[in-house]
Amino acid sequence: GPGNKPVDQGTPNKVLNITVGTEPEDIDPHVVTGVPEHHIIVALTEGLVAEDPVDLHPVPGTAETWEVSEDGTVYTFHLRGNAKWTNGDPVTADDFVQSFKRILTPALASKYSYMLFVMKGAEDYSLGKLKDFSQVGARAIDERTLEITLNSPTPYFLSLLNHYTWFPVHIATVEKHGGMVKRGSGWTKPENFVSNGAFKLKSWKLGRKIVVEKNPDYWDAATTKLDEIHFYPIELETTQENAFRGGQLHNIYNLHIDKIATYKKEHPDELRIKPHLASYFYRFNTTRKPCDDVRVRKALAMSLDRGSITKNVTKGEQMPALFFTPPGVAGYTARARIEENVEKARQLLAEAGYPDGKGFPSLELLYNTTEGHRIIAEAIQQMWKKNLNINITLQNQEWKVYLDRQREMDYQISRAGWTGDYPDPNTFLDMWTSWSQQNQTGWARDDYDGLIRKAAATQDVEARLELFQQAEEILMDELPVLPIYIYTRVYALNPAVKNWHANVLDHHPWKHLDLEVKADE
Amino acid sequence: MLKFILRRILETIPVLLCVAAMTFFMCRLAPGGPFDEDKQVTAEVRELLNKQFNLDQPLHKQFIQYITHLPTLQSFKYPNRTVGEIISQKFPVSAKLGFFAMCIALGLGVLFGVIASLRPNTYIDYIPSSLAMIGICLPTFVMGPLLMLVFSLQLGWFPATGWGGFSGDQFFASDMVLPSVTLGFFYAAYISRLTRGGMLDILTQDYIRTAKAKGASGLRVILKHSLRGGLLPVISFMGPAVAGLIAGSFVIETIFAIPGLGQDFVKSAFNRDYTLVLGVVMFYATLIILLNLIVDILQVTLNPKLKFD
Amino acid sequence: MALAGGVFILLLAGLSFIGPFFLEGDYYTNTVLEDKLTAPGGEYTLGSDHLGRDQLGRIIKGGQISLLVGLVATFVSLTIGIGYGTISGYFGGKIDSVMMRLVDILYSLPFVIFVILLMVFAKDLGDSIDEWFRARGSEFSISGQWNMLLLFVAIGAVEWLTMARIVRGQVMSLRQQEFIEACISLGLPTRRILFRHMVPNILGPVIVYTTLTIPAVMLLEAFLSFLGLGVQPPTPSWGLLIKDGADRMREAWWMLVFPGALFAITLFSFNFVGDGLRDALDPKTSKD
Amino acid sequence: MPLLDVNDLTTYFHTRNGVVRAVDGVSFQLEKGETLGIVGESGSGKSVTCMSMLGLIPQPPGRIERGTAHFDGTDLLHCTRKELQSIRGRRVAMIFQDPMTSLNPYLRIEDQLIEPLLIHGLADKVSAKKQALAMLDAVGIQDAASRIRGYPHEFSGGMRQRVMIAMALITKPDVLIADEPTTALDVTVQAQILELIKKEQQELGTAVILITHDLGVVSGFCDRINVMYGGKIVESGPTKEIFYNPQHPYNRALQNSIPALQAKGKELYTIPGMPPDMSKPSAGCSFAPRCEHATDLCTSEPPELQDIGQAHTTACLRVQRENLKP
Amino acid sequence: MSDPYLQINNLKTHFPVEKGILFRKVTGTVKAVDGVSLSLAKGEVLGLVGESGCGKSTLGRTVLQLIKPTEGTVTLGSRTLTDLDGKELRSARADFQMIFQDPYASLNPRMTVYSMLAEAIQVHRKVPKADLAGAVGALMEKVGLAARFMRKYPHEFSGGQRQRIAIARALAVEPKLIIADEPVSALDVSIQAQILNLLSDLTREMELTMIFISHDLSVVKHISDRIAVMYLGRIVEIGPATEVFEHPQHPYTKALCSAVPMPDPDSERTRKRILLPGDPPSPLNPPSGCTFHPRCPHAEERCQAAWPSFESLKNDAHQAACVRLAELNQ
Ligand SMILES: Nc1ncnc2c1ncn2[C@@H]1O[C@H](COP(=O)(O)OP(=O)(O)OP(=O)(O)O)[C@@H](O)[C@H]1O
Ligand SMILES: Nc1ncnc2c1ncn2[C@@H]1O[C@H](COP(=O)(O)OP(=O)(O)OP(=O)(O)O)[C@@H](O)[C@H]1O
Ligand SMILES: [Mg+2]
Ligand SMILES: [Mg+2]
Repeated sequence: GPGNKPVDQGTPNKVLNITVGTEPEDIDPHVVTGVPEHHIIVALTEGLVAEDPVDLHPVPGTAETWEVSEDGTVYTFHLRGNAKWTNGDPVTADDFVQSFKRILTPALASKYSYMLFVMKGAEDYSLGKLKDFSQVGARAIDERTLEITLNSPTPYFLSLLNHYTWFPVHIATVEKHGGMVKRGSGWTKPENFVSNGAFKLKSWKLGRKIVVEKNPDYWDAATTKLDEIHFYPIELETTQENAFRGGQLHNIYNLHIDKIATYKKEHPDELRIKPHLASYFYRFNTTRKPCDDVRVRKALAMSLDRGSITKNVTKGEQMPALFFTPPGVAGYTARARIEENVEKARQLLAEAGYPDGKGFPSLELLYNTTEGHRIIAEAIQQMWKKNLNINITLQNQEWKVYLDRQREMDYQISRAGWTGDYPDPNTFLDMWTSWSQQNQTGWARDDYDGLIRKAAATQDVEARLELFQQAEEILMDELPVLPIYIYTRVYALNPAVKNWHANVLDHHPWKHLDLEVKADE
Repeated sequence: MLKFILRRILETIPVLLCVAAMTFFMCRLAPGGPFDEDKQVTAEVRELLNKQFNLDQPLHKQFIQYITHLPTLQSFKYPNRTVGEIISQKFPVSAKLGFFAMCIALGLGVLFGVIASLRPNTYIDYIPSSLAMIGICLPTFVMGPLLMLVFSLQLGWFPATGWGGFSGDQFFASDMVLPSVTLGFFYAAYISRLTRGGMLDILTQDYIRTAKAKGASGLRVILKHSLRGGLLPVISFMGPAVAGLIAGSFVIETIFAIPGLGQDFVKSAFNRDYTLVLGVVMFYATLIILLNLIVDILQVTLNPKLKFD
Repeated sequence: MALAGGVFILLLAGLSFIGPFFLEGDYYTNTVLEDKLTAPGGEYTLGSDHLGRDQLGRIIKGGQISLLVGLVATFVSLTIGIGYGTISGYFGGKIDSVMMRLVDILYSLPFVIFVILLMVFAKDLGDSIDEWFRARGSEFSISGQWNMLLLFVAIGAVEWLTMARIVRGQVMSLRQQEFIEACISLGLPTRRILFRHMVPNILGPVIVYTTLTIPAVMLLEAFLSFLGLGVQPPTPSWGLLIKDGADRMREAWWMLVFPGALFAITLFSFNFVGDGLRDALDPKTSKD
Repeated sequence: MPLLDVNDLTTYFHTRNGVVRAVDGVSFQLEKGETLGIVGESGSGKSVTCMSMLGLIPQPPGRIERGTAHFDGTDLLHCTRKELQSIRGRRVAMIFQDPMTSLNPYLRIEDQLIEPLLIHGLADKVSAKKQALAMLDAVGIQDAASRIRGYPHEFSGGMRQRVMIAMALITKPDVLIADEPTTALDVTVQAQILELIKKEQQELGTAVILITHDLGVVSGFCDRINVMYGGKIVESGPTKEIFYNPQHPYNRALQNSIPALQAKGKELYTIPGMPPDMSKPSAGCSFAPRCEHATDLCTSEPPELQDIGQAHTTACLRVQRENLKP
Repeated sequence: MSDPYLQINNLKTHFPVEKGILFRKVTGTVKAVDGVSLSLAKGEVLGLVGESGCGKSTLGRTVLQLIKPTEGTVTLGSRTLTDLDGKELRSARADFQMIFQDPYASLNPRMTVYSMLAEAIQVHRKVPKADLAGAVGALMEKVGLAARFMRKYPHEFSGGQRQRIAIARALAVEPKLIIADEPVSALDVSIQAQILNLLSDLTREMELTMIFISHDLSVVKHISDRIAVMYLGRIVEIGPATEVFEHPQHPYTKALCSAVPMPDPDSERTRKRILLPGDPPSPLNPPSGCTFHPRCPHAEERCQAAWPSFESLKNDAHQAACVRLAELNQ
């Protein structure tokens, strides 16, 4: 009967059944890198600050209050007295310092340690150049006071603190199970795990589900509404949808694009389409023919009908991207615009030596094995054929091969996407600097590098954003990348889930969520 | 027979070593590594990671370490689990799914195959043969969602996903039905065709006539006299099939979100999870060898004419 | 039935391989995004797909690919499987042991990695071949066909294994027959005994299994193409079309039903043809 | 009333290449306790005649076109399947031509031996096993108690043949049909087996139909003989009549070609020509093309079996009408 | 017999036997052929008779090297077949052929008569394609089959016809030695007669040497020059055909001859048979001494002691292995 379904049972019992896509690799915040891991870690662990459920602005977390120095480089956090680990230990300033030390220790080889590089000395320490951790800008003044010194004023620093790399771990537990620098030592297993968040880990059955339950000792336990959250690893969109429809899940993490129309019609109360801090684009290999020619890149970029792609192909109310950075991030919307103009594109192509596509060299578009990427590539392939009379071939590659080829610059055009780590244009624009690992286009400009460097040292908000505007203008003029659209998150949610607010980072602090049985049921 | 088994087990060792070596080096030849993600890490971090996971050592040393410590090695992708842990948690699920599916496949396949063989090239043949073919005509990735649509979404009889009920540890739960049926139907098609062929060969044998001459009823002729011989081709197909069922149910496991080993078989390779790949492959190889051995033994026991050579 | 099956396959092959000559060059790629997911009837006889491409055209093109892959790859695996299985079963003893253990090894190797390696190294190889021709001023380029070739290699490489086992089993029981002894006593070369006397006598089960291999191969093609080995978009194959259709079965039934039905009918036809072939090749049954 | 009365039995095989008239209007009777021999050319329909009576021909392609076979009041050709099953094996048992392939290679001898008893509910498992053992002993298999657990392939051809015989006799049937039961055996074993059948026959009054090529065997064993050619009985009569007073030219030719009766080193007598093509119906006598006495009459008018005295019937028109003498 | 063409010297063929299900071990050997010596002159026909399972077929197969002998040598003309290696053996096979016991099993069901015979013709000599059909036709006619049946498959022939195909195939390579393993036992007498005629014609015309294996003594008598009687892997009596058949000396041969049914109702019903008690002993553990002694009506104590040597009474060519030979044949 219907009463047996997890959702029908869960809703009155305050048990949320949810999927976040794949199985998390681990829940050690200093080791993991993914989004599913994020969702589970933030339920279990709390950093210095927390997020407001509506607009994600930093609100007190483990730190009750904090002060910022005049020049914006020194933050002093005052930890609350009733912040406790699940084993009863108080959360201390030293826990944070030790945690920072752990993630920066070279032997741990944390992939995301760079998130802490805004902190003084952090980068050097992580590279082994600095041996003495006391030189790093994190200091426990006393048990409840933590001082963090930054390299330069960083306006988004408090938001950054909500990234799990900044989260504390229970040092004694980590030490007990294999030590500070051993990955996967087993300390994250349910029987060992110690955390400080609104929920605690109840069970973790590999491939089946992770269950977290309300932590009664959490300082803000009164706010926590849910008793349990069950995280299911369900990867396939269609399967998620079936589980949702079949009353097994409260959400669909990703809704298949061809279902959007159906949901709009039949289940508008469940469908959610929300802007997302992420950009979908193609990289050009600027060291290889024909994309080494800026005219070719421009022609390719100008001859697309992005509106048609978002309307007919991706269908999720994505924004056609005529610039790179998603608009409205920290008050920034790019001035620069790509002009969609087929006539001009043809002209540019002719100038580059390929009038009406004649003599255009073979051009291969590399993408990784995913249906969505394939469809978009197919549509774009046809647009270029129609508008520029050029034939490109599509090359589908397995994920790791694709990454490898991109890194080795063994491609001509390559599909890519970028999700911001924190709500600031910097997370989108610093990737095109010459020193960035994420560049991978062979493109480098001194003036661009200079603007980004300068912005990092600028404390004035307006001036800083202006620097970013100039940088993006260069980027859109040179086009080492071809922006296609700004992502939206398209998913579905059971209307019984309350306090779920849309935001560009897709963060939904769990302690605020609630389940409500509809009155008429 | 004991000698035969012992010899086969001895033969297994070089085979497994070969599999291990080839898998290991194939993995290492493949581009990309376990730490590649779309946020690229710096060369320094990569080096540190290699060190953390012993990837900086000479290959032969790594190989020796891998094959001597395989079950206790960490997975690259899921660092808080060892290879042994992952296999021991997930294999029982796959095994059970495979078992149910095989029961269905054998039941349907043999039934349809036998019926079809009774009156070859008539409607009594065509209809069950066609029914049995459904499992191939509708690939699992069509059949699975289709069954889900009808039986869980429309009729609400079975849950759409999961394995072992809500808590995941029930011995039998209604969520096991659809995946088992989907997987079973696929193999039922093969089994019914092979059964039909085998039975056609047997039913024209003289000793079937002898059985009839004794006054045996039609059912008795089939059950007692024909099936044993008629199923021999099915038996030799069972070795790879059962192994395939247990480890190769990747698609079904993905569609129904079942926490089985089939997914790891494919995904560990995609993830370049060197240790897990090797673990799963070695496990699978052992399984295949074991199953083939069982099939060989079964064939000899079922067919008194054969001897263990 | 066998005849009907054969006629259907011929018709299908005709439609897939000759039909395109009467169609416009872009019959399977022409993308009209606004017409996406149009129901059958009207401008699109069998409806349009999610990119607004004509489903009929795509099924025709897909048929080309799938039939080609199905037949060629099956043939490859058939050839290897029969050869290998016959030798292993006939000689028995140590040779058989070694050969069968080799099959066990190949069974166990991770297919995905094999495919990835094949793709990576073969691409380099293909590029160097093209390079070689270009260096000699030739326009010849094999990269176009290269991917298909690899597909055959990859599919052939896995599918022959089971075939070899089945053949071996049959040969082992056949080896005891007196007519094989008669061949030996005639002094026939072993090769001839194997391929002229053994092979025709094991065709029954081999044909049954072959007709089952064809659909398996067609679906494997879809999987491999999805991984990047084999046909590349926008070229369709039935496997890919069915996969696309399966994801949208509630939104666009025609995307599943038409290719799916064609796939199913083709399978049935192959099976009927297989049965017929088996009867025709068996001089005993061919007479009744 | 005879125990078995076969009338106009006609069995055709409908093959793609035409209709094979394997048995074409065969009639004969069998009394209780009698031994009937059937001899004739290879392919003349001896086996098919007997199998048709028990409904054991493969259908398709075979079909019983017409005729009746009354056994103790039941028409075997038209009774229900149930009735037939209850008669097969219990009241009419058959020993097949080829002992190598007629035993199920997958079952133990024991299981196959006791099966007729179990099927017909004549004994429970334990006593059936006892009977099987006794029977195996009776057919002269030494060490029966241990051999009974074996599989057919562990038995020699002669032993298998004896197992077949034991299996047929175990239910003490009223009629035993033995289709070349001794072909694969050497003469000493053959003698043993014939002796055994005779003994059973005397004890139980079993009627026996014996098909064989060995005219020596029929001459010593049978009361009456049917000679078949081309799907028909061409001559029938008491053993002595058939041997000492052969009438039909085929029968005469047959007698002449027995090697034992011919001088060594001489060319053996053979029947010229080829066996008839059974798929082409002949207007007259099917032996006519090979018959040295054939006339135009023989090729145009089909002969019927007619009594020529001494319970001896023959189907040669010239014998019937012209009293042709050898 | 100054110039023996085929010489078989103390030939032994033993098969290991394994027993048990779990613990298989060699529990003994089947001594199928256990020390057979024979020699045949060119053009001679030797009849080989004996109980079923006594090793006749095995002897034939071993002589033709289809089974490797455990011991002993076979010399054909100037070649010692047992010493040849694979390749030499294969080319030597043109000289000796076998006609197999079972005409159903020994023909490939999926090959037409033409392709089977054409293949056989071509193994050891080159015949131009164009002449092949003619050669096959001639061959078929030689064995009494109409050439127009060339394109048919084995199952379309009657047993007798198939046997002839098998004979034709054996003759195709123009062998000098043929071993015919019960070529007529499944056939009716008229066809039997045809084949016997055919074989004796062929031996005469082609100077074939032949070993003719059969159960049927009257047939053997008819065709052979000499007859050898086998019992449990050994020859117990050998001599000229009529001699052995009409005056058997060994007790086993006597029993055998007495059991031959006569196609004559009167004499057959009155004839006295020597019925042998018991079953043929298993070749697995044959009785000691003269292996026939457990069933021999004349056995004495000393029969169990050792295998008796061959002796002859009147005629040197007629030998038998029995210790009481002289006593019994007075
Ligand atoms: N299954 C069948 N299909 C077609 N024809 C058949 C079949 N069985 C028998 N026949 C034909 O029926 C005829 C009679 O066969 P039958 O077996 O009765 O001969 P027979 O007298 O027993 O010969 P033999 O002495 O060789 O055993 C033959 O011509 C044979 O070819
Ligand atoms: N490959 C083998 N393995 C084991 N034993 C065998 C093998 N071949 C034959 N034998 C045994 O050797 C003995 C002689 O067999 P063979 O076939 O030579 O007898 P035969 O005289 O030809 O009998 P038949 O007259 O029945 O044809 C038999 O006991 C048989 O079981
Ligand atoms: Mg017969
Ligand atoms: Mg023999």
